[in-house]
Amino acid sequence: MAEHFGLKYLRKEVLPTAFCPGCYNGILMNALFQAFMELGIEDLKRFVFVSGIGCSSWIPSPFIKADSLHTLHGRAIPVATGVKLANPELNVIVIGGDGDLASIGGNHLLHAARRNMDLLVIMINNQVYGMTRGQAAPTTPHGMITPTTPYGNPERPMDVASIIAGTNANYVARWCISQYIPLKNSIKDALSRYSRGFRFIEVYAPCVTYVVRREGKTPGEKLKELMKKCIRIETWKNMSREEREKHVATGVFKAEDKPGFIETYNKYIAQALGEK
Amino acid sequence: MAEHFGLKYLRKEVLPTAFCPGCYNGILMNALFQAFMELGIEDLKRFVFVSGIGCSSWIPSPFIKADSLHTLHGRAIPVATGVKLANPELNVIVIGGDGDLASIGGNHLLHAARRNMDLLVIMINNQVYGMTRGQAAPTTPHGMITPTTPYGNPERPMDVASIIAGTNANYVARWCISQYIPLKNSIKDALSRYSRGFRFIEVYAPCVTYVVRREGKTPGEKLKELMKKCIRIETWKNMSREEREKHVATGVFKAEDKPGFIETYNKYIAQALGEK
Amino acid sequence: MTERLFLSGNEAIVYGAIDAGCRFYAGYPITPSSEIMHLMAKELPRVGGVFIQAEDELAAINMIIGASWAGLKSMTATSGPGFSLMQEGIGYAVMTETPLVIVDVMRAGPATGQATKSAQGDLMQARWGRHGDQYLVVIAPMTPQEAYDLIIEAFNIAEAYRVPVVFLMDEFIGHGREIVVRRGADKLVVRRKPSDHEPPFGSKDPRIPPPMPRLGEGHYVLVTGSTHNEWGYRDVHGFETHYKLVTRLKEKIWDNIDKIFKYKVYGDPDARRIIVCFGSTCRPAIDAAERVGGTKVLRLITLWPLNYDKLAEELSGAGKVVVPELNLGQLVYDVAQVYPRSKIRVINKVGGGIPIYPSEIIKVLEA
Amino acid sequence: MTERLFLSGNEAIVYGAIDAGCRFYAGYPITPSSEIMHLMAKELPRVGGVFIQAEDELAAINMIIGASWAGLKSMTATSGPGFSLMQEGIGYAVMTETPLVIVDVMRAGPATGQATKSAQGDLMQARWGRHGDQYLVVIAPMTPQEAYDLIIEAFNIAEAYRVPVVFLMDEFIGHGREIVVRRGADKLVVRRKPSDHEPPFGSKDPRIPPPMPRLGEGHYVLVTGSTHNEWGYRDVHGFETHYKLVTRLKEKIWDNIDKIFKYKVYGDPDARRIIVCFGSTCRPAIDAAERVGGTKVLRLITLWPLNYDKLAEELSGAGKVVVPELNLGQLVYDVAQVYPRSKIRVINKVGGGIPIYPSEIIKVLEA
Amino acid sequence: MRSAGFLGMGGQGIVFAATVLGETLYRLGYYVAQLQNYGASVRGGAVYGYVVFDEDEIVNPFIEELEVLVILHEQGRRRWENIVRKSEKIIYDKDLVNPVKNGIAMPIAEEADKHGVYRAMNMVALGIASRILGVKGIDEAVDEVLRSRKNYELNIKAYGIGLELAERARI
Amino acid sequence: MRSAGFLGMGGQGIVFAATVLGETLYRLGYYVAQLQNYGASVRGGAVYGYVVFDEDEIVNPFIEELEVLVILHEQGRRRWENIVRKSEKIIYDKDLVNPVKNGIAMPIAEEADKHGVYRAMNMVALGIASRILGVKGIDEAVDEVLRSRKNYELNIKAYGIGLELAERARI
Amino acid sequence: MAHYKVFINKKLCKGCGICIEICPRNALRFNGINPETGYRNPEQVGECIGCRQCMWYCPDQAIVVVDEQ
Amino acid sequence: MAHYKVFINKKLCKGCGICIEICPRNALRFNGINPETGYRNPEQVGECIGCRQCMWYCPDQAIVVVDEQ
Ligand SMILES: Cc1ncc(C[n+]2csc(CCOP(=O)(O)OP(=O)(O)O)c2C)c(N)n1
Ligand SMILES: Cc1ncc(C[n+]2csc(CCOP(=O)(O)OP(=O)(O)O)c2C)c(N)n1
Ligand code: SF4
Ligand code: SF4
Ligand code: SF4
Ligand code: SF4
Repeated sequence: MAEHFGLKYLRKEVLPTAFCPGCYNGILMNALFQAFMELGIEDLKRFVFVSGIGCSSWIPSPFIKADSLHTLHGRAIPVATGVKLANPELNVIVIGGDGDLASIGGNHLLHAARRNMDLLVIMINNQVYGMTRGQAAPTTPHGMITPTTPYGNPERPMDVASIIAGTNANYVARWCISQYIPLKNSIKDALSRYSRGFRFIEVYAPCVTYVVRREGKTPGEKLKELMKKCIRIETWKNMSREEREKHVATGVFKAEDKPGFIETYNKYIAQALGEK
Repeated sequence: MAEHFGLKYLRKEVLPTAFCPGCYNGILMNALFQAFMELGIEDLKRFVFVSGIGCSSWIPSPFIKADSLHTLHGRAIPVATGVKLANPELNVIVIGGDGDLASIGGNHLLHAARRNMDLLVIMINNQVYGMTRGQAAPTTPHGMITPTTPYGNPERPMDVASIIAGTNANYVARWCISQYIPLKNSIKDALSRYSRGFRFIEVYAPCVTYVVRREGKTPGEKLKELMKKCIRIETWKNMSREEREKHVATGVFKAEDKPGFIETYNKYIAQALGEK
Repeated sequence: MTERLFLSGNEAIVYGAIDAGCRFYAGYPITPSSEIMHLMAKELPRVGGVFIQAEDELAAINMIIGASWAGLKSMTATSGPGFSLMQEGIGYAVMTETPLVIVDVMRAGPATGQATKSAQGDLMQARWGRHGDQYLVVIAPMTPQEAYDLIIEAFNIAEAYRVPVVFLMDEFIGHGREIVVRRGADKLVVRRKPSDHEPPFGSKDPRIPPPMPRLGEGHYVLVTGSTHNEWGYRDVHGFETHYKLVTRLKEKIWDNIDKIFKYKVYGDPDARRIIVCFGSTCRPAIDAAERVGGTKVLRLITLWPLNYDKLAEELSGAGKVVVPELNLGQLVYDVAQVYPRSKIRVINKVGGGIPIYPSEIIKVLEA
Repeated sequence: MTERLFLSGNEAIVYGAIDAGCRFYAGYPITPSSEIMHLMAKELPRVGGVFIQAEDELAAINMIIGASWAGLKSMTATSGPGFSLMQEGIGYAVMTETPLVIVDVMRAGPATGQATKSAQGDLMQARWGRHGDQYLVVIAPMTPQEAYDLIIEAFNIAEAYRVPVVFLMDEFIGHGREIVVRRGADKLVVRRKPSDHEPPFGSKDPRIPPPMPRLGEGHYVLVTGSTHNEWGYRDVHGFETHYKLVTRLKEKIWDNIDKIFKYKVYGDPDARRIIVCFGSTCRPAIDAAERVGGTKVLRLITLWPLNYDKLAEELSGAGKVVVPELNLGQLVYDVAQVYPRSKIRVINKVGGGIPIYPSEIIKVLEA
Repeated sequence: MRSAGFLGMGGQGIVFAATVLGETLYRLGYYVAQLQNYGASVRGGAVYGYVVFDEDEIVNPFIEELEVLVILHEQGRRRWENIVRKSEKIIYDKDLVNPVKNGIAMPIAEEADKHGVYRAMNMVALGIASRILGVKGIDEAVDEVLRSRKNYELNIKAYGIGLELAERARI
Repeated sequence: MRSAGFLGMGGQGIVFAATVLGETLYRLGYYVAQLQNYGASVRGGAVYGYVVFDEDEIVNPFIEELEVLVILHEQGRRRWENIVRKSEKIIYDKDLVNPVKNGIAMPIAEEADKHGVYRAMNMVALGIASRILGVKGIDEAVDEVLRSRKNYELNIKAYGIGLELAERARI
Repeated sequence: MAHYKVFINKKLCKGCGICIEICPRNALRFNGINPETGYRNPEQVGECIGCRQCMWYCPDQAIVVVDEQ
Repeated sequence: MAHYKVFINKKLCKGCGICIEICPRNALRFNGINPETGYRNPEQVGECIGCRQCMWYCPDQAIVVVDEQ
């Protein structure tokens, strides 16, 4: 029987994954693996995956067959930074949740982006803290009821991709999990055309257990709903405020190819010490 | 002899301040005090100042005659949040450095802004870590030499005001220390017309000891230079990239008067529990 | 208002805290403490209190510090990883004499370890986890009922001595459900505010904690984590100011040890075979002692400050001392202060959320 | 390559670290450790190493963890407040067996305290500052020369045992300048990489630390702070996996205590009057002992793991034991493990950057 | 002191069954302690939940043998072999659990599936345990507790199936 | 073991004086230890810096009495009274320091100002200390050290004034 | 004309039903409980046009669509 | 016509010179070292037009400009 294209990048002995049935994390994995495949990457020996704590952080660890560092909650980016600086030859990819990367880890995200650190960061925005059972995240919609917002979430969600686009980062995009092809292509771009500096892809993928099912929907129904709800940012920008709130703006927010931190750092050192 | 308008807001017994001769922190103090005076604030009994660690964090503590919490490095905003939530009647003002508020404390700044927490935050961007002797801060210009960037700063500075303007914060402005009147008026606005939600004022004021004097300039010379260098954002936007780099964009980046966190939180609770 | 409820230790803490007057909670979700946060989010607004979910534990601990100064009894709850992140803030609370209650529902560490599995590995950290010379109070319950009763006590100690209190609870107790009588507080310590001439950070008698101003009431209080004199003025140079401050901060706890330190004896009080324990290992120990007889159980409620004299007294003449712990040996360091190391029998077990069973204790008792 | 230099302890650390093969530094400025950072920023690029200023200490400790796995010997330096923030990361390094060196240049705490003033208040924190059952190595130099020599040793221990080593240095030593002979390393421990069939997180003999793969070389290594088996696979349920892991992590240190634990005796080795000390208090102690005679100085170099048997041996038959510390009493807890509490004479002094003078020790010796 | 417990895997509702039993006995006026052991987060893993109860205060709820133990999945059995070995009356699902020495196999999942309450297999188990415990008034109390929770109809139906299974087997 | 030190306030360059003296003696082949005590950050506060040196290794550099002590500011004197009380030869600025028992007042600031090296008052103090110590080759070594630092002209001039002051006072 | 076949890996499938709902041709349907995993598995019941949506959106890498031409 | 006088608080002045440099009329000048503080202090030497720049920009609250009309 034919084998799924993703399996060669996976540790088969630990499958199926530990995610809930229908969890969209697995779809991101498909897109990621298809990007690898289309880029002709045979194995992931020269890739290092770094993640924090949360459901999404389990994607690489232990499932992806590559070196992976499953770090502390919120600290994937500094660990990844250390890895990349110590061996710039490696492809370093961070995968994590919105809680992990934007709440407790928000500062590292901001500063890595500012530094244009040579990393690809994929953030799964599932609107809640999945692993700890559905509490509000910084991405939780205003008014939503969760275990920590029993009367409705008084906070407004964070537009992480926009904020990162406002820094010195090279590449910023947001996609819905329902936009498989553009998501996959975006990952490809972030590994090929834009292969240096800070690259950030936000993946909008509501937690199946603590968002989708609580809304009374099946993962398949929600996926179809998302196909309508997620639109291109250009379209979104021309909408009324009301209409905007009902949609998710997706697309490439920024795509530059400036030298990343490492090149710049080396350049300054070469300038100063080169003469020696 | 007539008394300086600021003295009534100061603890005279601890003057002069501990700042270096010429340190621009003292100019911000004047602007702040003049704003108080013009708002008819007689004393600061109902004000609480919260600061972290750094030279700028010493402004309120112990100099301003008010309740003040001189907290840990980077943690002024959460402490201020606790104060404000516990007693919403108090005016809570955070004063701190760029290192304190945007480097180690960057995450709290981001999230307080996202929550539109009812605080006024004044950040002194002095381009370095003054208190620890001039190391690079996240605001240090690209290429600048400091003790931690002996070969030139490989990072790019963070445009803190712009980033905060990209969140749910109500009021965001940036002024140069050389723009005394607009700075003073902006503080007034942030305490009167815009008195709720998150208000953020960045004050561009290079460290006299570790930036200005290292450039071989006197504090007075630099001040005059800044009067030319700091321009309104509207003007700045119409400049070429090259020209932009030579100037500092100042002005009000955002001014809204949405309900702050506290009102929203209370509204949700009243809605849910009101009927009881 | 006595009510008989069926509650987990985590839930009991919420009701105990509210009955102790807690009106502010800031926290960040973490297993196995999250239920405290969930219930607080629901219950606090009903009693006029305020709840906030912080962006991380650094924010949480610092938010409750702010709220405490603004006049509300405040707490947070977390588990190991979050507790580690809170250490700097706890040290600041010690230095500024900020009453707080910090609940640490212990899970198996180090690092992420096993998030749902009970352990007692944070004992030493609760005492020593932060830099510098700092002293606080550590209390450990043994049942959900005690979670309720002792959290009230924790708030009283925090307020009476102006000190953060760490409430160290095994996951077993946090998640285990039992009958809890919500009996209300016997007494509640009311925060003493200073008169104009009373310094907020000093007192002549170090045993008497200074009164605590409330922000916004014209005290013009200077709160700082730097070395400060009794009025809060910073002195980052002087030996005297520093030494006086830190010794007072220690003495206000240690010189009140008779009032703060609590323990209980179970089994045969005259037995020479003694089990020393705290938290969830106590009940199997008591069970074991009852089953085999001739055994005394010395159960520590207060884990810090620790009255070594009392401990020595209780262990004097002991024939065999057994120290069961859900860790690799921490309480044993206390016992070894007063009883020869070589004669202590330890039971160390941790992982998988498996308790120490009475049979295991009996085996060691009878070995 | 021997060079005779006039260096502060902070500077000596940089040259020692570089001579030990350190090629990665991440840090955040903090008094009184910043000079280490400054010199690293300058020197590392000259030897092909990498320096980065992190956004905070949480980032710093985690960056060096990443760099260590990528194959570089890595370190950071900080002081109390930053050290408190690093605790969670240090626990992760213990759990993942990541070789690191963390320098803590101690200043007077708690909290912000007195940033430029020497102290020894972080001793217990260095050992116990993080949650769960975790064991690492703590070393303290007494002179700038030792800062150089022992930092090399610290890297060797870190690499040999795959463990973070905390280098606990008093500000006096960090800022004090003295002659330092840059003599190079006698031996450098080279990280052992595993063969394909060797697990990276386990070994049959717990005394033998497992080999460490380097990222990017096809080991497909799974590094996790959760409980894991010898191949790095997470097991957040099983008792056996957890217990085996944490006991091995303890035993690889404690069962090698004979190799790791170091101390030195000065003065009269047969004297019954004994001073026990570490760090900057040792030189006044030795001075005092020489002046009055009939005194032995027991000076601990390794502060953790601590060989209590050796300590007991050295103190057996002691008439008077004096423990001088620049804190309110921490080392004394160790001494009390092996020597009656009531007979220990302590000298506790902290604040203002004032050392303990020989005269003060003599007074207690002769009292 | 009496006791009953459940073993299974994540998703089977083991903890819920124990909680309902605990609350039931609490309503009946007993001193009760209910303990559990489950995995974090994402799905799967062995789960264990049990209850001890007595007319007097409970000295120690940490016990190694249960009076009644119902096993719903092999994962649970394997991880808690010690408890299984020492417990008194052991019921296990005939399809989902390998044969247990001295235990009684029952078609728990099968019956649940047959009656369209597969999701509430845990309540079938609870019914079995209830019947074996034979505490006075337990069925009414369980009914009351289940009414206060979601999915009452489903759960009470499954509970009834459990009662019946136990009766049929005459344990 | 010999020693010399400086007391003053932040901004006076006390630590620099001690460092230069330390490095000088190191270049002359002595075992040297140089210690200091200063404030963090922003300005002001008492500052203390001293050097001990010997032909043998230094057992203990933490000492309470100095052979030579030059005091440049009252703040320093007050905070380190213990040291002042016990030291041997004490020189202090006649304007900036209150009279010190057994000390010798000198017009250090005055002379520095007069010669336009007010900023380098610390080097005047160093000159005085050097002369009193009377170590062979010290002036040449100081010169060498100062050449490797900023503001050589200013500093060496001030140093010379110190030498002269000391000689004039014949200490 | 192309003829596509949808293979389901029953070891990996968790029965979430996404494939069934996403298929534009309603080519898949559940087929009883898999006793090994306790999950229901889909099976192909209709014509597949090879759009591969089920394969992309199956979160468990459990689907392969094969062109059997 | 208005007549302004600039007062310098010599206890607070740290001699940074900002006022001297900022004054559009060059009305201020340094005047020797203040023995109490060790700093040089400015004094008014020319006509002041009352723009108050020196007052605003003096970081030490050391200047008061008084309208002596
Ligand atoms: C320091 C610390 N705080 C809290 C936790 C508990 N915790 C584990 S995962 C998580 C949040 C997970 O949310 P997210 O990152 O959004 O990932 P998801 O599970 O939603 O994919 C939290 C709070 C922890 N492990 N460490
Ligand atoms: C946790 C911690 N890390 C580091 C420090 C040391 N520290 C004190 S102030 C400071 C930076 C000050 O810079 P900034 O906030 O920009 O204020 P400035 O002094 O420039 O006004 C640092 C790093 C500290 N006190 N605490
Ligand atoms: S809890 Fe949510 S995010 Fe986590 S595995 Fe389940 S569906 Fe996925
Ligand atoms: S170091 Fe810079 S910021 Fe700090 S007081 Fe001096 S001039 Fe001001
Ligand atoms: S999408 Fe995948 S896991 Fe879900 S039912 Fe279909 S084959 Fe099974
Ligand atoms: S600006 Fe102020 S501090 Fe500066 S010289 Fe003028 S009066 Fe003095």
